[in-house]
Amino acid sequence: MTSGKASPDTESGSARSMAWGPRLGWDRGALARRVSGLPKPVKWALIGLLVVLLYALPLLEIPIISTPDTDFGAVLFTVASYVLVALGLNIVLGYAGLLDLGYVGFYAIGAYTVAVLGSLQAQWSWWLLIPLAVLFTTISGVLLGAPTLRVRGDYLAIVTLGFGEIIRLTALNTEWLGAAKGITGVPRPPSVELFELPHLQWEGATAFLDLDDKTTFLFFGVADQAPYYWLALTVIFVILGADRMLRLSRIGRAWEATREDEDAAELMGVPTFKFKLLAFASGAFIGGLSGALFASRQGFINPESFQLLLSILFVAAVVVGGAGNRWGVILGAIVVAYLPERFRGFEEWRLLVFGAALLVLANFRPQGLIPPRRTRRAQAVDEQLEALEEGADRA
Amino acid sequence: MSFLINNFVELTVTGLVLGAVYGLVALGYTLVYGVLQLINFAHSEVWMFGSFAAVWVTVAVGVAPGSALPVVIGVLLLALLAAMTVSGGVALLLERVAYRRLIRLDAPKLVALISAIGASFALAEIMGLRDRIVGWFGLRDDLDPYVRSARDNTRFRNPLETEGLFTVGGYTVTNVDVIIIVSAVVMMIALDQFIRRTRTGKGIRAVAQDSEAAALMGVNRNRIIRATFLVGGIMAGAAALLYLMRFGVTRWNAGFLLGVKAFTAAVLGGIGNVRGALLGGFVLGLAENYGSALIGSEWRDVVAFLLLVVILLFRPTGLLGESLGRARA
Amino acid sequence: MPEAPLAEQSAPRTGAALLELDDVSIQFGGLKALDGVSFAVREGEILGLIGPNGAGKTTCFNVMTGVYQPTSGQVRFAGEPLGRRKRFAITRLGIARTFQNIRLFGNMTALENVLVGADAHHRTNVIDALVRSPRHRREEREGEETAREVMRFLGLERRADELARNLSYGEQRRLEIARAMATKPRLLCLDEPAAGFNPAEKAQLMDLIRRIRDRGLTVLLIEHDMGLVMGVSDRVAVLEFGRKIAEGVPAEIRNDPAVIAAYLGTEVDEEGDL
Amino acid sequence: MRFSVKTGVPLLAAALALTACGGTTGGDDDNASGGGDAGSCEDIAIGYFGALTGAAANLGINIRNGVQLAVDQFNEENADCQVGLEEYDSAGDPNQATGLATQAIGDDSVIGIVGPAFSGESDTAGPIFAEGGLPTISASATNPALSTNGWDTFHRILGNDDSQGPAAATYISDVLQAPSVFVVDDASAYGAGLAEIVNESLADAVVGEDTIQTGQTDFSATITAIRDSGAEAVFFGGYYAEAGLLVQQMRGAGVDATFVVADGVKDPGFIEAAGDAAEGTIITCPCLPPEEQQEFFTAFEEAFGSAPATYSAEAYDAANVMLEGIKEGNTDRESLLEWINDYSGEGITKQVSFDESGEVENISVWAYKVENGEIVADQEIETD
Repeated sequence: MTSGKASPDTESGSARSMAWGPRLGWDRGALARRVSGLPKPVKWALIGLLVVLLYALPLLEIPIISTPDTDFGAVLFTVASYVLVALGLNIVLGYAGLLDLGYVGFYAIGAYTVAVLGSLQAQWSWWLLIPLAVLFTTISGVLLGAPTLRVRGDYLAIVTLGFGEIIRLTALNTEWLGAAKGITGVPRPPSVELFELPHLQWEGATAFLDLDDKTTFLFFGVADQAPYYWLALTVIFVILGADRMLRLSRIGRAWEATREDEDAAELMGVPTFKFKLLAFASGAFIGGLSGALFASRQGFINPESFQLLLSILFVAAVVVGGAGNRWGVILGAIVVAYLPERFRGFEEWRLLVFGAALLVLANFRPQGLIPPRRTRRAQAVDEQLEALEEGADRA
Repeated sequence: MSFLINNFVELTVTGLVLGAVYGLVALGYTLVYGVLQLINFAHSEVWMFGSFAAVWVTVAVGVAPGSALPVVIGVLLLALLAAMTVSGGVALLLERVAYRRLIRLDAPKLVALISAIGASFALAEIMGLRDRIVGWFGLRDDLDPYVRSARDNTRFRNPLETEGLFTVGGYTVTNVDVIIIVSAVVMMIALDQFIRRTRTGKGIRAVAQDSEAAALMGVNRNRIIRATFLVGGIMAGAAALLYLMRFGVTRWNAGFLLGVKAFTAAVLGGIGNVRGALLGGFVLGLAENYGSALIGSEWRDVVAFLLLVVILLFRPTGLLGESLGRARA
Repeated sequence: MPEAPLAEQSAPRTGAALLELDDVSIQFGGLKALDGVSFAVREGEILGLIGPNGAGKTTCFNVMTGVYQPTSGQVRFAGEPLGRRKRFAITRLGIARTFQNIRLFGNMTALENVLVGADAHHRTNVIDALVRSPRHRREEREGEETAREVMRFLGLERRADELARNLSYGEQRRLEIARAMATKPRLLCLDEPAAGFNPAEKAQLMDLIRRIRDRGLTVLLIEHDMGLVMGVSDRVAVLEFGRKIAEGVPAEIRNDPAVIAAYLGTEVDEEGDL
Repeated sequence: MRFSVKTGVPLLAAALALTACGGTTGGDDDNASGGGDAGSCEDIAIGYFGALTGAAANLGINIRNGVQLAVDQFNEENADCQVGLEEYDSAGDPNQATGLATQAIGDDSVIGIVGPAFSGESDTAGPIFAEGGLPTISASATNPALSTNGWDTFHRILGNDDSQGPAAATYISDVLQAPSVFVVDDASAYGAGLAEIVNESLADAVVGEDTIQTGQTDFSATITAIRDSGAEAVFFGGYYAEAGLLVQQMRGAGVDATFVVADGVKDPGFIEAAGDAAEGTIITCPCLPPEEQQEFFTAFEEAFGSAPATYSAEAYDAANVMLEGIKEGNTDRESLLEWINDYSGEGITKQVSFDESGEVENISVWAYKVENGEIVADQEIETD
């Protein structure tokens, strides 16, 4: 820990750190911290490269990470939608500390809004449906949260679990919502066909351009999954930015304080109920968005896509990755969504292996794959203090 | 509505039978929650293993229906013993593999939940793949009656034939109905007394109330935790046999839904409250039956969950409150 | 260096009543925790609230901060009844408190803990935060200035980026005070701030409490340690079994027969002034 | 993370450099097989698409085994033309089906698919197969709406619910002559659709209906309703798992109405779950009785150690339609699709030929009966 590293001139030390602007809520991934030592242009170039690489993944089809038994673009989209869900659930579970076992309910409401109003009962435009889906899920989050958030922690788990099941069963048993047959012809995002991008093909470690296998940018068709992935990835970046903004504000602090000690937070002037509701609504917002994207990629939804098991997988993604750390939950979502697709070779053993993996991860990485800043922050503080001391010495 | 009234007795009795099973499984959730404040997600698998133990015993003994009464009772007791042993054993295994390390590390509750979810998946899949697993050891054919159609329903060869005993309100109450309800109540009373009077039971209450203080008073917390899992497992084993007597069939993934319902029952009654578990089970069983009768079976789970939400809103700690630690147990 | 514990206290500053308890009773089941308690905390003073264990001191705090609703009677702050105001609303009104058993947000940094307090009067909403609106930036800047200033006042500035739970015991006590002060209260309620302190630390604490008062805050102090209470308080109120049995300047209280009776036989703290 | 950045960059750079020099030729080389010389059997496979894992694995495995048997027999007989079998395990999940279907159309060696097994996954995979021009023959998806989507690659080799439902209704009214029928469904697309048709066909004879959920194990409220209605026959639209429990609990509760179910229950698992309670159950199925397919029956049992179960025979037929086409030299998707559309031949389950929409013509629905723990043929049901 950092004891004994006090700077000699505290006045100027603190003044300086104020001048450096908000460094509150240190929340950078391990990678970013290593990168942060580099000069700024290099850093931006690296980040830019990483972003480009992420977008190019479905075209690159890199042998080791690409899925041999199923379409890589489709897997990437699934992973992306899990990442989105995990980011949303992280606000509820990681920041505000509310165990929501019915998160799939929001996912379902988002998907059903798009499907019912876009195909089954009306043919509204996709551009209208997405905001509507998000609006409906946010409202449903508030409606669910308002009565139930007064219920104590563990009870919330079972109440939300019930909510998720009620949503699914209602869809399953209501003719107007398509019942078990589901809904076909869900509107896809409008296409803007600009240009074609070829995929790579690999033989060993060398790559070739495969001119017969092209993705049209930006054509949201039936078979080519890459554009959907790009769309989801873009949404993820937007949500990541928003998540960061909220996290570094009064709102993020209020969530965290509420999770740490609700009574103390309330007595320090935090309207905890309001903030819990806000967390619930924000989580619902993102869950609904993810569901809406899922439905418009899929073109077809039925109640089976929204099983209780999915809620549990979502929670597993957040906790395995490290609840409270956005990079952690992203990694968790990748683990939960990608590994089973990558290792289809296990066939019927997949779930057994997955269960055992959860067990092992929980027991040997209880703080998550990328723990929420706590442990890492101590290091960061050390470095900061050193920097401050140097600065103070020079002054 | 008239349908509900006309068949009130039948719906009530069958609801109570279902509720008794929920209640016995709910005990496992409630005990572990009372002591550790953890949702033991894998408890449903404890029950499922017990149900298979009971099935296998009847397969091994191979008793035909309609045997003499002493034989029937003997086989049922044997099945009960097997189910309790296996369920208790799996519960202890679970404590060892999924919980002990995390409890020692004082890890967040959520992590223990994930650990239990992982254990639950693994246990269910092990049962669902048992034909493959015994295949590794070349025992596939030798064990065929036990591992056949591993991913399908497995029938319990019930040595006891269902017989009507007496008729009330147009419904003939069967021997199975009576056995299940009476056993559940008797076991609940026994458990209640166990927790109130025995040394271990008092230890469970002490740890539930204040685990640090209990440790200072010389209670071995780890031993008490193991005892809690064991007792919950034994109850689940009993529930497994009763379930089979009524519903006749088990399968590798049957635990999941039952577990969700039993956990709901535990919360309904007041989690951590032993009597509340049985009451919650009965209320849930009845609500499901009445609800189905009123608006159709497809809405029964919706009815069950709505009931839960409503009860929690008006009684935030369940019907009887949470009180494993308190003297009322 | 701090003054000696029993130095002359400054003369009572008799400002207007800031917080008034008017015949407040509160009942839990059959137990009357408070029974017709009335007293007032005057603007700018340090009022010590003492009494044997179970006398109802913390219950008193809880009534003032909205944790409990009084069964009968009224609590007024700056002349205004608290009524059924929520706890956070009372904090915003200007009452802040610390806790007998420290309740910091252990996994947040010291600075963030104090910022949560400073946020009590902030209005930044989701939109503000998302678009980094001028209000958001102003409030963040002001909040950090307030927080850093308060922490400097309490000697915590070097620990700002440390996790709260990693601070020493004494630092945690001070951080609680800092967090409460950041809510810009008019009345600061300290619930046994000296618990677990050695005499030197207690002396520092007395000095600190006076300095807090000198910043213009009114201080209500619950404390077991007689020496500290008598040494720092302008006035003292004494509770026993939920009833107020005495109120006055320390010298009066020290000689009050009822107070002596109440404390007779009970072990008075090591300073043993009575 | 750090590792992937450090090594990833040069790798990527190398890849781009390679593309720059060798791009076009590489592309040509690799896609030579796409055109396909008719008659060559090299690198050709048919696919099985459906669940092999998950809750619906059983039905899927039945189908896969049927296909497997057909392929194995074909390869044995045609040493010079070895056809592969690709498995696409969707776990019956429409979400997973999307990626698998896309993968399938991207794999040029796969020229035909037996599947998708279920109606739900067909809804997501169907348009993808249509886009890829990859012909499919489902051996089990019976939702009538599937053939109306305009996917020209879609075929199914069994009667849909529109043909089976009325047959079941006919059996109940004409053969059983039950004056009162209680209709139960399992809220699945298959079961609910079937029950609805039976409901409409029987009209006045229906004295009550109820919906259960798949995975449910306690049917007491439903059974109370059945007893209360006094129905003489119970029709259940759903799969064998729930059917076994339902009939067992019905008999346990003393309800002895005739239990009528459809092809989703024609599985040994039904008998296994229901035991003696299964006796007398009527199962309708648009499939010929096993006596008429004895050769297939023994071969299947030899290969997999168990009797063919639901849809195994249909899958076998579907695979054989494609394999015959391949033998005739239709070794690309386009010509195989044409072959299937024009096909007319004798399968083991029926006279196989497809109409415009891909539905099989000449559907015969048979009634089977459970006797002494065996599912035996009862009679052919004449409709219209």
